[in-house]
Amino acid sequence: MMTFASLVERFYAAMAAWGIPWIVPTLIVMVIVVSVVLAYISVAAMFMIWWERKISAHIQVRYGPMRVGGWHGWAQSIADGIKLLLKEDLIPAGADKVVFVLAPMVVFGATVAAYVTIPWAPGLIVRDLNIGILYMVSISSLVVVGIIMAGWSSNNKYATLGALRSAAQAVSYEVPLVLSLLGPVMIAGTMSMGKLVEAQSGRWFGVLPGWFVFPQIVAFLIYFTCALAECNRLPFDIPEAESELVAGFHVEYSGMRFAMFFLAEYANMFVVSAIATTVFLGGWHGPWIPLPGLPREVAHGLFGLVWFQVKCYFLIFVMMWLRWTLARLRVDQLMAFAWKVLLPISFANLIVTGLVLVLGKQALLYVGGIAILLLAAILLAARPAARTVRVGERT
Amino acid sequence: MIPLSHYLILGGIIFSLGVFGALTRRNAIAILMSIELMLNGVNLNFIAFARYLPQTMLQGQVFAIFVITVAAAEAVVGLAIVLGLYRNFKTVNVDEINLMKW
Amino acid sequence: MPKCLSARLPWFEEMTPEEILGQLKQKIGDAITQSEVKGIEVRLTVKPEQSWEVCRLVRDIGFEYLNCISGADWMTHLEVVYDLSSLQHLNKVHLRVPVDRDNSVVRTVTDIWRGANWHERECYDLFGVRFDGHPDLRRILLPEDWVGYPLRKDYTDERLVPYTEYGMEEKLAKAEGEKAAPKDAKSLQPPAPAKPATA
Amino acid sequence: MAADYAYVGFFLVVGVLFVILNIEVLSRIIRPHNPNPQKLTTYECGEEPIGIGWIRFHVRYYLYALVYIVFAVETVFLFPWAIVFRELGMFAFLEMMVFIGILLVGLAYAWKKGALEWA
Amino acid sequence: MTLKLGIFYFLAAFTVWAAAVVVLGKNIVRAAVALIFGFCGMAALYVLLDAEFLAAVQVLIYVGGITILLLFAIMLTSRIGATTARVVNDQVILSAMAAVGLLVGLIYASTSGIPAMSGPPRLPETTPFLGRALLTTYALPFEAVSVLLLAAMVGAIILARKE
Amino acid sequence: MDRPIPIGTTVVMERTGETMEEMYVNMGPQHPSTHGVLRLMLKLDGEYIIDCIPYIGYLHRCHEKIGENRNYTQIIPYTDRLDYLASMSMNFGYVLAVERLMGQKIPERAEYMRVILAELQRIASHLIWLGTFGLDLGNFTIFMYCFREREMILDLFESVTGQRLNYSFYRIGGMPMDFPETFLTDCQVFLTWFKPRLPEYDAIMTDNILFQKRVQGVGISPPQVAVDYGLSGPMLRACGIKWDLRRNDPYSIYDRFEFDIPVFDTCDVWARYMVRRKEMEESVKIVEQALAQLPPGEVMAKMPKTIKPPAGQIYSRAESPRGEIGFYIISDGSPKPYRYKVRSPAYVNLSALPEMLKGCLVADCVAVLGSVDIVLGEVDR
Repeated sequence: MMTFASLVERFYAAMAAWGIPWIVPTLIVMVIVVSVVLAYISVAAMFMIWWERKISAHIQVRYGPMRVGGWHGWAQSIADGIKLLLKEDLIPAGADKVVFVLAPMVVFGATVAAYVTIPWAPGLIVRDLNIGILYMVSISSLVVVGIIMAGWSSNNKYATLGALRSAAQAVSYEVPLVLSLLGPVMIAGTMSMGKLVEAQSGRWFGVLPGWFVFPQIVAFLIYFTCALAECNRLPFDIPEAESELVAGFHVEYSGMRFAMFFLAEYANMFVVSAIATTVFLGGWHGPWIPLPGLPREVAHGLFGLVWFQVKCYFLIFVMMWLRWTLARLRVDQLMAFAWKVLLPISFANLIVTGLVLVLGKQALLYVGGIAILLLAAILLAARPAARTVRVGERT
Repeated sequence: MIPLSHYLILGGIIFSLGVFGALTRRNAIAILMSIELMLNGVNLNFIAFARYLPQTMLQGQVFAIFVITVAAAEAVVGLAIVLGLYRNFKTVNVDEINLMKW
Repeated sequence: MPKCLSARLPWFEEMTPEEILGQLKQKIGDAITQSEVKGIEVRLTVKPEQSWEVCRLVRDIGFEYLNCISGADWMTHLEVVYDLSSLQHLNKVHLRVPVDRDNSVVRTVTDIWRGANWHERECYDLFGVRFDGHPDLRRILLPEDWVGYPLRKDYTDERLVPYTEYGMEEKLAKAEGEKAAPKDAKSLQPPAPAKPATA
Repeated sequence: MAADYAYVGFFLVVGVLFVILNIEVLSRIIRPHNPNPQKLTTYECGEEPIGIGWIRFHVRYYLYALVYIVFAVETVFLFPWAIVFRELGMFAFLEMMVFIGILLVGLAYAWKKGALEWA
Repeated sequence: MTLKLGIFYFLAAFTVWAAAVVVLGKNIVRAAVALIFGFCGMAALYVLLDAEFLAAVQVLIYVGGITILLLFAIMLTSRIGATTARVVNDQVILSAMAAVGLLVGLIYASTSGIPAMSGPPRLPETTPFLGRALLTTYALPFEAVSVLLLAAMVGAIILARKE
Repeated sequence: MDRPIPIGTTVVMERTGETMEEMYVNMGPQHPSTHGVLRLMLKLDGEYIIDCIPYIGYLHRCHEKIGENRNYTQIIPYTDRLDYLASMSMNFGYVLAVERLMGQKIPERAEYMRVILAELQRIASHLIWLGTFGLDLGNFTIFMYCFREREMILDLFESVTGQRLNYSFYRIGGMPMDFPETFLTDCQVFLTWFKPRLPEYDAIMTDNILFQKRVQGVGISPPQVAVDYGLSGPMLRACGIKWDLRRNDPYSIYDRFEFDIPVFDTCDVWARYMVRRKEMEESVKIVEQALAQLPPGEVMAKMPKTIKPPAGQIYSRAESPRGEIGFYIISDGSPKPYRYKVRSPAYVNLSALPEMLKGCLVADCVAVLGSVDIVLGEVDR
């Protein structure tokens, strides 16, 4: 047994053998874990920033950063970080200073705390909380509070408008988000992230991987849409729409304070992708082969780690892709979409899932899922949609 | 094990603070906030009892859920009333609103 | 939504500029002090007191499109010039309203064309013509605290640098230099600009 | 159980400490600090701000939050239900359907009353 | 168990401090922000009492919902820029006496009226248990809650959208 | 017109009193989407715009005063700076005015050159408009796409004029020099590249449902209002009024080409978008025809050394990408104009902005402002 957990156990045992009180090794382990996670967040966020710039550039037939650090400007984010570190920090004279200073802490702290229960690989999870999913959802509502604090304390109209928009948007998309997560929870019968992943180990009809995305395709689409909104990504980035509100809630933040918001935003993107991966895309499941010279568990763990990252970054890539392809929605359309489209569909999904589960015919899940998908598509298409005048049509 | 009385006293302190706030604050929204504090103090007691009296089958927690629900409903309606008051009186300071006085 | 504007506007028969002028003279002849037809354009000079009536009449006989309101300073008097045209035919009306320099007031035409608003503000801003009845007569291009009306010919400003013809400065410097200190003149001269290449 | 949450608290604290370390310690040492009144004015597109930024807002924001709370409370009941409804069978399912149904009436009401409209 | 006790004292102090700011704070928005921290402290206390589900619910409903609603209402009604001279009414002394009297009574009751109890070292996972309880024993209140929520929503919409 | 225009929020305010306190927000001059240094003072009720007051003049450069102190040829470079995104069209309008004042005819080849350059300029100007419009609506990618094609047009212009932005290439009486030898093939290459790009823009903008939702029924200016304000160019044609000076008041040699005047009648941002989008196709058609017909010969008429138009006055108009660019010139027979006035399309179009914005959301503000297609150099002059 060479898994991560066993290593920790051994460490505890060794420390106990040395006669050191239990608190010391516990603290040491905690510090190590949190350092690793923080380092991961920082590096991943910086990577994502660079990656997004490269993706956007290549979508837009240009190269993006090419200078700093040699190969494709890989050090661009680091240079940006240093620049932000060196920037003067200004707090507007009219601002509520205490709340202004607290806001980035709330946002970043909540984001970091969300990493506690991300299942990276089999057995590799900081703490598998028994209310995992609910914990993730509730901790992310703290981020919204931080954003409101930032926007309000700036004493700036754009920031206040941005904060209000952000709050209204977050509360609107929270409900369908939670409802869409309920489907998999119902199938798996647990809220723990680790157990959710384990519940997806089987195979549907012996062919498809046992991921919940297949029976819960509707829920997955709803979740992903809502996740975009929760992260304030385009097309739902109205809280910080730069062409309307300049930068929204963080208009007055400069230097390192802004950098913290920026970092938290990207870290948050990873969190929502990790939730989607865990709940819908089978987490660390994926084909793996035992590596020669390595114990089975370790090989499985390594593959799991890689699979999890691959799925997460694929979702992040999709988010970036959407951002650089779509236009921004307007605030009223955004709200109408959440309440009048997503919410009814997610309720329908919930009810169908529950009915099928109670009847005990799992295969029907597919039928139900596809039926809802079709129904939603028909309803969407039949809505008194905007007249689409095609190019070439003359009036 | 932390003695049960610790939790009860803490709940009592928060409840009393809430009472004080509800009685003294002029702003109606602040009064609502104080009432939320009171409900929280009560919830703490419920949950503490649920923890220390397992033979009650977690009744305390079930009650706490209902209390939270009621608190949410109270906040929703209470704030709507405050908005209505504000619309009519242009203030949310309760001692300036003397509709029922004569 | 009307597909074509003609649904709203009185249909304007294709008329020659002469006929238009004749019609105008017939209806409001006493306001017109001077008239001329040049090509497709009817050029009128109108008494300032009756400019609004003429404008409305011209609008009503089909010139619904206000191209431009400009001012001009003729030293003896100011002039407000209305250029009007139609979206249905090619005829144009060129309306000139002479106004007094010192007490330049014209009745606004914003109630005839809402688009006149900014044109009149600009005219006020640069020429100081006041438009009676204008809803929002403020300076538009210049700062609110600007003094004077820059496009009047007698406008002076100590910041205004008099323009000299190309090469004039060198010529002057040369002339001065030859007179005063012929030796230093060359060092003072800026390097001669390269001649632009011509095709 | 509670020991698991020690990690949560620790992560929260460390997250906050990380922010403090970056902003108040690391950056403070190396960044310049020479504010002046011009710099410290609130940004309003290069003009003097008109009034304060803390302005009153529209009731429609409030209506969204209101409907949200009702549905958030509902999810509180949905999570325990989702975990156990299979062992309790059809009865629990129907029970929750009644619960959801009543709330959907509320949603329909809000929809009809225009609480979900922006205008 | 001193560590746990220490954490409890820390959380208790934090929560009481936040509650005091809520009650005594001059700036209403700061009071609301303090309320957020108070709710979070309360959630941590729930965790200490092995009620993780309720802690998460506390954060989700109170922090994510009710305080946002409160902040909206504050922004709708208050002139935050204008500093109000007085935040309390004329009955401060009386109310303080009442509150202190209540507190003394409550402390007396909690210390003397209740026998010393100690629960099991660890509660089982509470969520499924709560689910079972809600759907069987408490089925009627559970359904009543939906009616309550419906009534609250309808009433609030009517009140807020008076046109 | 699907979304009902919210009935005057001011009415609601009167009813509910102080609850909805309006707030004033400055948009601009330092704002990412005011396309320069325009300042809009928005009076908001929540997110709805009750009123909007534009403040202009931040870029005022005394264009007309300077014009009175320059001789006729010297004014040409100044006209470049009017609409710096369509310098060719500005040059064109100006030299046209002076030539009309003088009664001057210019050589055939020069006429064709003028049309080719002006239409390419129209494409370039619409491209930059399309890009920034996408940017306003949160779509960055279209911006880069449009700039790629615009760069190619600028390369063409550079090969002809040596300049990339302010060409000063038109002369009174013709053109200063002929096209370089490679121009015709380069231009053909560009056109063959450009034509398939338009469907690409459609894929990312026109056919995108999010984009359609953002622009349809927003910023409505009914035809009556449009004529009342004297809107021109695509703004007018988006109101269902088929009015294009190239066709309705033909100048230069526009009557020799086959092209359509795109007209849409929804009067909203969408219609303005579609008009400009279609106009690019029509401009391509014109350029193709002109290239095919291009006659050989001189490019400059015999002109006196000093240009002294006879005393008189003229209001001459031409169709710039933004609408009717008018030049009002009073000549007293001297080498300098006695009075020189520019009627710029963006100035007039912008004056209708408050009318279009009333009752819109803040987010619509940028869409509507974008659809007006202002260039501050021209507005402020």
